[in-house]
Amino acid sequence: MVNWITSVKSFRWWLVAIVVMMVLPFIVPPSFLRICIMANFMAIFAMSWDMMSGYTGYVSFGHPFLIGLAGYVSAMLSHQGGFQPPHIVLPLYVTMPLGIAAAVGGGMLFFLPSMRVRGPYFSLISLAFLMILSRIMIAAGAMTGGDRGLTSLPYLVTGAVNNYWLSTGIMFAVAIGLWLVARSDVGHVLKAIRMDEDVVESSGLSTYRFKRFAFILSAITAGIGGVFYTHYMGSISPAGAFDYIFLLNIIVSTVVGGMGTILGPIFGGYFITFFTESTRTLLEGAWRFMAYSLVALAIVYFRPGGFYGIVHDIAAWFRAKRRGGLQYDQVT
Amino acid sequence: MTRLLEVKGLTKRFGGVVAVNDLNFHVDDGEILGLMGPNGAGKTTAFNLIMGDYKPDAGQISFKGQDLGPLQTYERVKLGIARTYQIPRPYHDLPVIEDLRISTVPDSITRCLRGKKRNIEEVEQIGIGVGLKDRLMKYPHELSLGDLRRVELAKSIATDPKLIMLDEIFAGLTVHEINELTELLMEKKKAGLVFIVVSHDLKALAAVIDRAVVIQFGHLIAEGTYEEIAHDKKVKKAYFGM
Amino acid sequence: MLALAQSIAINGALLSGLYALISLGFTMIYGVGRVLNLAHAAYVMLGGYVYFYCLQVVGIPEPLSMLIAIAVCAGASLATYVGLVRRYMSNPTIVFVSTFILALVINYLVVLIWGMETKNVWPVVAGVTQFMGQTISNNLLCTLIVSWVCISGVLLFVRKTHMGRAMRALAMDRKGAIVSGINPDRVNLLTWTIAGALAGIAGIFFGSYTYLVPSMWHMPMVMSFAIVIIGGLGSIEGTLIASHIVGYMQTTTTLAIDERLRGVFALIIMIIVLVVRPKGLFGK
Amino acid sequence: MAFLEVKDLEVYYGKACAISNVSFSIDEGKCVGIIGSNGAGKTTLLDSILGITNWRGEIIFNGNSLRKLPPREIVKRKVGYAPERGSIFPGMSVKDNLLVGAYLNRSNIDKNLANVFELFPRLEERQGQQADTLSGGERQMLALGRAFMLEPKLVMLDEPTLGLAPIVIGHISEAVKSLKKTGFTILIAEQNASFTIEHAEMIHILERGAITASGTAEELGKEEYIREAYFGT
Repeated sequence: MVNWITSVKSFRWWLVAIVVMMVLPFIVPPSFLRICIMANFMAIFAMSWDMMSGYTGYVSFGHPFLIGLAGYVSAMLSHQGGFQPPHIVLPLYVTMPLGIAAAVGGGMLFFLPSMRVRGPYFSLISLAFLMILSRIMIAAGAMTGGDRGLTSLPYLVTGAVNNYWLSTGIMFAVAIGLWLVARSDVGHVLKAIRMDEDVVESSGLSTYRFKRFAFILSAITAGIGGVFYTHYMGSISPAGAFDYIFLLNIIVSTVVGGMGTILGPIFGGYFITFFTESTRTLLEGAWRFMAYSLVALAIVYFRPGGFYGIVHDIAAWFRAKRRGGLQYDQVT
Repeated sequence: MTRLLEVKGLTKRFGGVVAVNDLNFHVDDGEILGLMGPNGAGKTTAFNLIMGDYKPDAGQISFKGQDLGPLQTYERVKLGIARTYQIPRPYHDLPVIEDLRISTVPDSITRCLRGKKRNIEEVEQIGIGVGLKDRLMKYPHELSLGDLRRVELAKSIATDPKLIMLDEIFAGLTVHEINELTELLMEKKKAGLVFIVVSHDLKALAAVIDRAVVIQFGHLIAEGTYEEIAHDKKVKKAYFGM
Repeated sequence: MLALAQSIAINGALLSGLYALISLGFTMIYGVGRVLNLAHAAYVMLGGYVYFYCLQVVGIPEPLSMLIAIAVCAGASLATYVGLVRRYMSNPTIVFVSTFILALVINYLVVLIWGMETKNVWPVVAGVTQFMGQTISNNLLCTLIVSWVCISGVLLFVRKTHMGRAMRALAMDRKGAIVSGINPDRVNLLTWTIAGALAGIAGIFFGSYTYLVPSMWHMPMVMSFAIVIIGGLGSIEGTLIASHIVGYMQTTTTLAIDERLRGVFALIIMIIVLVVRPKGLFGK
Repeated sequence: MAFLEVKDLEVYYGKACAISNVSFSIDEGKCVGIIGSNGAGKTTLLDSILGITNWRGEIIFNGNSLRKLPPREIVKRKVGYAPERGSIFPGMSVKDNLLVGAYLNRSNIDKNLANVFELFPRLEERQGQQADTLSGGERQMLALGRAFMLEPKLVMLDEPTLGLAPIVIGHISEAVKSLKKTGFTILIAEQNASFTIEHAEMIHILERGAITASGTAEELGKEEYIREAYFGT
C-alpha cells in the first residue's frame, strides 16, 4: 500500500485547518464568509500558478487565459440570454466540465508548444496569449457580450454559507491533491527542473514529460477555479477576467506565500484577499490598489522566499538547535 | 569484444571555428578509454555531441549498434550512457542525497506518484560507494571540489548506465583524491561498467586507461595504449609544441 | 483602395517610429544587464502625463515642459534600477515580477494624481500638411522626425562614443568588458537613464498622438515585448526592423480589418517567431 | 622593490579553496610564467590580480596595494589583461574591439592603434570586419591588441596558445618577444610549458591552487617529476 496513507502524521496540519474551516460558519457573520469565499478562489488560482511556475520556474503571465477560457466557455454555453447566433443552453453539470476541458485543451494547444522556450520568452508568450484571447473575446461580442461580458449566469448554489462550504471543499480537494503530487517524486523533479533543466535531462528524465504534467495539473486547477468562480459571481467580463490586477493578485499571492510550496499560495491567497478587503473601508479605490501594490513590491523585494520561507527557516533553526544537526526528513 | 559506442565522421562547427572535425573512434565493452588532447581540442564538444546536447553538422554516433541521431538526451541516458560535467553542476538547493535521488527517479509520472523515497537505500549505497558517506546530508556549497566531483560520478552511476563519460574528473584534485577515484573506477570496471575518461593530462590517466585516443583541433591524431601514445611524435608536438 | 494604402503607409511609419522609440530603451536595458524591465512602458505613460500637467495645468512653456517630462522619466528609470533592480540583477525572475508590480504602482500613482478620465494633449506642432493626397497633421510629422532623430542619436552614441561602445561591449562579453576597465554598474546606470529619457520622449508624442488614459501603457508594453522578441532580445538593429513590422501590421489591422483586433497579429507573429526561431529574427 | 608582488594570496569560492598561499613577484621589464594544468587556479590567480575575485593576502603593484580596489581602478593603474580563449566582442568590428581597450586610455589612441597594427598586421587588414568572423589565432591577437591599447605597464596573458595551431602559436610568440624587447612586464599563465619557457625568466608551477615549484627553466628542467609532467621528456 502507498506510504502516504499510513503517515497520518503528515496530515495533521491539514486536519487542523479543515476543522477550523468547518467551525467558521457557526461563529462568523456571512460578510466574513464572503471574504473567505473570495480567498478560497484566490488560493485555488495561486496554487494553480504555483504548480506550474513556482515549481518549474516557467513564470506564466497567462494564467488568466486558462481561468478566463474555462469561465467563458461554461458561461457562453449556460447563458440564457437571447443573443445571436441562437444556441442550445446546457445545464451547469455539462458546461462546467466542458469549461475545464477547454482550459486544458486550449492550454495544451497554445501553452505547451511555448514551453520549448525558456525564461522570459515563455512569460512573454503566455502574456501574448492572454492579450490575444482578451481581444478576441471583445471582438466576438455577439457570442461573448464584448466589453461588457456576460451577466445573470446561473448560480450553482446560493447564499453565503452554501457557497462557503462549496468553495472550501473545492479548495481543500485541490490543495490536498496538488500537495500529494508535490510531495511525490514528481514535485522533486519539478524543483530540480527549476534549478538546472539540462542536468535533469542528463539524469535520464524527460523534462518535457514532467513540465507537461505540471502544466496539465495547473490547467485543470485553473479550469476548476475558473468555472466555479464564474458561476459564483454570476458574471464574467474581459475587465474582470483578463485584467492585469487579477494576474498580479495570483502571482503576488504565490510569491507572498512562498513559491514552489502549495501551502504557501493558500496562505498567500488568504492574506492578499483579507488585506484588500480590510483596507476597503480605510482606503478609497486607487489608494487601496496602490497600497496593495506597494506591499506586494516590498514583500517581493525583501522576502523573495515568502512567508513559507520565513516559517521554514525559523522551524529549521529551532529543530537544528534541538537535535544538533539536520535530519533527513527535514531537508526535503 | 563487442563494440559499445562507435563515432564516425563526427563534425561540429561553431561560427568560424571547427570544434570537432571528422572524428572517428570507438569504445569496446569492458574497457576504459582515455579521450585526450590539449585544452580546446574539442573533447567536451565531442561529449556534448554524444549526449545529444548539440546536433552534429555531420557524422554518426551509434551505441550498442543503435543510431543515436534521432534520440533526445534523456533517451540516450535511458539507453545506458551517462556523463559528468567538467564543472560540477549540483542542484544548489538540494542536499547531496536528494540530488543523487533525481537520477534514480523513474521517467514516468505514474510510477513517480506511487511510493515516495522507496529508492532511498539504493541511493545511499551509491553515495557511500563513491565515498560520500558522511556528506550525504550536506548542501553543495559545503562541499569541496573533490566531493562535488564524487557527487557528479555518483549521479551518473545512479542512472544505471553501461557507459559513463567522465569529463576532466581528475582536474584540480589532490593526489590522494585521484588515487581514491582511480580505485573506484577500477572497482566499477570489474562490475561491468565502461568508461570514457576525458583529460588533457596524459599522466593522470596512465594508471586507469586500457587504450587512448588523442585529438587535436577536433581531429584524431593518435590511438593506442598509453605507452604507445606517450611516445608518439604527433602527440608530443600537440602537447609541447616540440 | 489607393487612399487606404497611402494611409497605411503614412500612419504605419508614424506608429513604427514611436514603437521603435519605446522598444529601444527596453532592448538596451536587456542588452547590458540581461534583465527585462516591465515598468518601461509605464514611464511612457508617466512622460505623457507629466508633460500634460506642466504644459496645460501649470502653464510652463512647451520646451521646458518637455524637458521636465523627460527628466522625470529618466529619473524614474534610474530610481528603478538603483532601488529595485540592482539587488537582484542575477535573478531575472524577481526583476520580472517586481518591475511588473512597479508598473501597476505607477499606474495607480497616475490614477491618484490625474484621475481615470481621458485627457487630450495639445499637439506639439499645430497645422496640417498635404502629402500624397493625404492630410497629415504637422504634429504627426514632427513625431516621425523626432523619433528618427532620437533613434539616429542612439545609434550614433552606441557606435561612435567610448561609453556607447562600452555598453555594447558589456552586452557581448562581460569579462572582456571588465578587463578593459569598464564598470558594469556605471554602464547600467547610464543605460537605464537613457532608456527612461527615450520613454519620456515617446510618452510626450504618444500622448499627443492618441490621448492620455491610465491604461495607455498596456499596449506599448506588450508591443515592445513583441518587437524585441521578433527582433532578437538585445539587438538594436533588429529592434528597429521589428518595430516597422509590428507598426505596419498594427496599422493595417486597425485601418483595414477591425480596430478591436489591433495587436493580435503582431502577437501571433511573435509567437511563431519564438517557437520557430527562439532567438528572434536577428538575434545571435 | 618588485614591480608586482603577490603575498600569501588565498581565494575561496564558497568553501572550496581555489588559491592557497600563493606568493611570487615580478620585477619591472621581466616575464614570469605560471604553468599549471586545467583547474589548477591560473585564471583565478589572474582574476584576483585584476580585482575580480574576493581574495585575502596582499597584492602590491608598482608600490601600491590593490586590496579592495575594483577592477577599473586596477586597469587604470595600467594592468592589461588578455583573457583566455581570446575573449572578444563578437558583434563589433575589429577596430571597435580595439577601441574598447582604449576605454580608460584615450590620449594616444591613433598611436596605439598604429602600434597594435604594426605588431599584428593581420588585424589591420581586417579592422572593418566583424570580430566573430575571425579565426582562433586572430581572436587571440585581437585580445592581446585590446590589452595593448591601454599602454599597460603589466600585461597578463591567460593561456595565449590555447587551442591554436603551432604556426599560429609562432605568431603569438613573435609578438610576445617584441613586447619583451619594448620593455613590457609580462605575466603568462599557460599549460603549454614550451611556450612559457621560451619567454619567461622565472617560472612557477601551480598545482591545485598552490605553487609547488619555482625556478628558471633550467632549474625546473632538472627536477624529474616536473620534467615529466610539464616538459614532456
